[in-house]
Amino acid sequence: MKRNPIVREIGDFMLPAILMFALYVQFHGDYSPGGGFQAGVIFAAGIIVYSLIHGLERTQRILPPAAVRAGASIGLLVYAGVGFACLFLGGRFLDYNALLPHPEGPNNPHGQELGIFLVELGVGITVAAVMITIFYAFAGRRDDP
Amino acid sequence: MAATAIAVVRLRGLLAVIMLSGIYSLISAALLTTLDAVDVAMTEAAVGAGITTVLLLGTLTLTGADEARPSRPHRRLLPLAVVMVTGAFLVYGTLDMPDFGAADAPIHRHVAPRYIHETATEVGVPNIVTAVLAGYRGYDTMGETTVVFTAALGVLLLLGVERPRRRRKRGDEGKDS
Amino acid sequence: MIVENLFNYWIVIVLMMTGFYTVVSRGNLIKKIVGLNIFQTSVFVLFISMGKIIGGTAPILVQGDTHGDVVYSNPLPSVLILTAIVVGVATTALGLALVVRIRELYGSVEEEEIHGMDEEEAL
Amino acid sequence: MNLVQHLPVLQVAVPLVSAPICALLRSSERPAGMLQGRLAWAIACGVSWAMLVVAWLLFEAVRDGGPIVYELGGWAPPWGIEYRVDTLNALVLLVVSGIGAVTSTFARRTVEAEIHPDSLSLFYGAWMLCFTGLLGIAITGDAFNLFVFLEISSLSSYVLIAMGNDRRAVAAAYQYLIMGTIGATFILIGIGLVYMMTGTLNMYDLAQRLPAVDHTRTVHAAFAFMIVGVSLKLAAFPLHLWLPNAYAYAPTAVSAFLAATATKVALYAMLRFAFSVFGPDYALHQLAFQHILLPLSVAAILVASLVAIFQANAKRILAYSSVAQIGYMTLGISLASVGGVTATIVHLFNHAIIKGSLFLALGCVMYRVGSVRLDRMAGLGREMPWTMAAFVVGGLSLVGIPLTAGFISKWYLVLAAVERGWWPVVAVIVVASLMAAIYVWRVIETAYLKPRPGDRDPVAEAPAAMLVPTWILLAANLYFGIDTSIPVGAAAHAARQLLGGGP
Repeated sequence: MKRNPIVREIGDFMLPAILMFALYVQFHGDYSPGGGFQAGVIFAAGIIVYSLIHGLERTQRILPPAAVRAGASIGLLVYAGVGFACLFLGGRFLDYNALLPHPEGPNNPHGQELGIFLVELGVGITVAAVMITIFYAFAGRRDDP
Repeated sequence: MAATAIAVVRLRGLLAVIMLSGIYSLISAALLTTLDAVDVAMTEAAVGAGITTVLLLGTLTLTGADEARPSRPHRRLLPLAVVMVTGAFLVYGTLDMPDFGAADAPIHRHVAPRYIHETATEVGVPNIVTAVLAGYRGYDTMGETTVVFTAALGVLLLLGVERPRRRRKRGDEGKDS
Repeated sequence: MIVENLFNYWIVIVLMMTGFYTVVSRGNLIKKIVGLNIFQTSVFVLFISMGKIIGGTAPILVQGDTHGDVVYSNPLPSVLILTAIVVGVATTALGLALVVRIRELYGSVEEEEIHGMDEEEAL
Repeated sequence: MNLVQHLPVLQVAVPLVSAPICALLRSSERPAGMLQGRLAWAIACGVSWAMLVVAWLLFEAVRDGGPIVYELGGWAPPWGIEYRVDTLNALVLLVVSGIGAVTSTFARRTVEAEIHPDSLSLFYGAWMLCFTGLLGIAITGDAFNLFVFLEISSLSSYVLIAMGNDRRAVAAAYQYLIMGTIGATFILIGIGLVYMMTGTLNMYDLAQRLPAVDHTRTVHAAFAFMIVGVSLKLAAFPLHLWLPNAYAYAPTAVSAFLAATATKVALYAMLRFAFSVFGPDYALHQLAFQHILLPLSVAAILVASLVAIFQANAKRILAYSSVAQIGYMTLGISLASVGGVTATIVHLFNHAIIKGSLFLALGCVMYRVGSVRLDRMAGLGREMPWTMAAFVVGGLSLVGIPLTAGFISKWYLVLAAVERGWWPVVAVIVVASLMAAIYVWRVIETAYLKPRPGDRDPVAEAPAAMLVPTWILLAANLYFGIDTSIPVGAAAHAARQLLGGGP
């Protein structure tokens, strides 16, 4: 596929769109279908398309495997970190209400919104990183002699 | 949909099988949309037809493209019997199920109403699926993220990202991580 | 009467069993994984079918609906299945990685050949 | 903030967080993989011991103050997920974290010998995930949450098994993956069906709501799917086919850890579903237990013991013996009496420490000799006196000689069978103990009475870093053979809770 100029042009044209869509799904998941997981998968799909067009080598120069791998850990740590943060702020584990002080009584959706935003971010990072890592692992084997 | 599934069993060309399984996922996704589960449909399309297909194809290029003809036909009977019994039991189970799409089924009476009615005030997120996923049942989602993480760890342990050839080239990239 | 109401479930069960049959009867390791996928996808459809309310809409709050006129389908099965799909793809990835390793170590992805080799080794 | 009130979540969340931290340590840029491996091991080991302390605190709190409930995210069940610790799962948590702590201490040397240095930190990451998953299954009060953590522990155990040096390890891991996933999907179907009939996923809430619908065919189907699914994970006969190869070819430390914990946690899940969720009076119990589970348990005990006698590989002997021991545990369940369930739980506890110590002893052999085939082990009694003495003591406990933990389990099982008047079952237990004596004797005979094979160089005793953990578990074997108050007291209490209605 690498040598076909048409595929290449279309691919390059599509890539920003795919990545933008992933970000939209990530941050708009509160209002429309989607969320961290879907965004992560779409983002990874974008990278995979790029890698099919431009080759694994070039993709890995832009997104080094070690960094992607670290991303998988970091996303999970963000999620669990939110949980522990709630714990230290006096709530139960993952009790987002503890994240923000609540002047309007116990039910304060803003803490919830913040909590959901953060954990979805964690999910998105982990999923994107994991999918890319797995793809690298499989694609990396192929080039082996 | 059924035709796709049965074709998957019959065909021996693995490439075709993989394509069909992707199609199967897409049809499922369409079906899920009509069942009002848009989030799930979106995920199924991205995962079933997208990621899974890519992985299957990747595996295929690493292994081989055709399924061998089974040499021992008697191996078919036991599986068939197991599957028949399981299926029969499931059908038996459906006999006392609430009707499809009925609004008064138990699952719509208990637990779920609070999600539907209180999400706006308790969580403040319009997409109830997101609210339940990351809010009410957020702990499950953490488990789910952990499962994904486990898969990455497993694939890395089994296949390893770095190949010796590549490792030498990457001397300066270590700073990124 | 019963047939009409439960027909949806039965179709799903047939699909589920097709996948299950592929897993247990086929000797090709990749095909087993495909079968597992079909099996699981059908289970997902079964779950979602129970959350559906006829005449309902997707569980995203409609703006301006303050009286509760809108009927929403049940969000909980969707949530569970989202998690299950993720678990499924994780399993698939891991299974395929194992298949690749098996191919490298045995030179085959056919269950029978692998068993044969193991038995030879044990002798 | 009072940490004590958060103990239930710390029990799971701390090991969970330690996994990505271990994984982050891997830096392949520098060749010093060993150092990161040591660090990852230190984290894994430290966290495991800390979790043992947490489990002990929970156990004491439950013993003194009754069940502990923890609402995750602050949402009240059944809307949110809750952790619910009662006597039964406090005991299981204690077993899992105790074995986890001892085996992870033991693991360092064998893992460094068997795993590629670059992969060490990832390996410990997977190890901690498996630990997390098992603890998560044991502690949760939510059926779907149980499924999620089941998958965490399963996926990580497939990986851990595939890390074995033999290529059969990979094939065994694949087979385990297929059977395990079918099992998990069955459990998922079962959960879906009960959810459909009750509208709830919380176990306690399910127990309240199921009696109203427990005559329906849908609930019967759900029960069957859950039990079959759990049996697949449990390796209950005849669904045990994945187990022998998986345990035999996995890395040494992994065999010990999984053999002592994974099936025990699956057994816990079976007890929980069968008695807490469906309730002791559920109509299908009679049929399922007396007519299906009982004959299968007896078959498991006899067939697996017989197969064990003819194995040429010591790890495979122990693996088949595990299938037989699982038979003892399901036998206790099939008695469906307080005595029977007490025996099951006592054996769950004792078998974990017995099998743990035996697999650790073989781990020492593996480390020095590089094989656990019987013909390679000849003459080891003189070369590795402490290791083989450990195997002898563990073996006596497995057979069920008085003053060992194994005797206590068998004693309670026999008592329960006599109580029901099932004399043939008593005979089966006695015969199977004799068979266990035979397969244990085969190993001992080879090690002590046969000369060292000419093509094997003499080996030294295993290092103290490995012997000490092995003997800790053996000391536990002997201690719990004499002072039985902890396992038996807790088991009897848990059994009464399970069968007396309500979780």
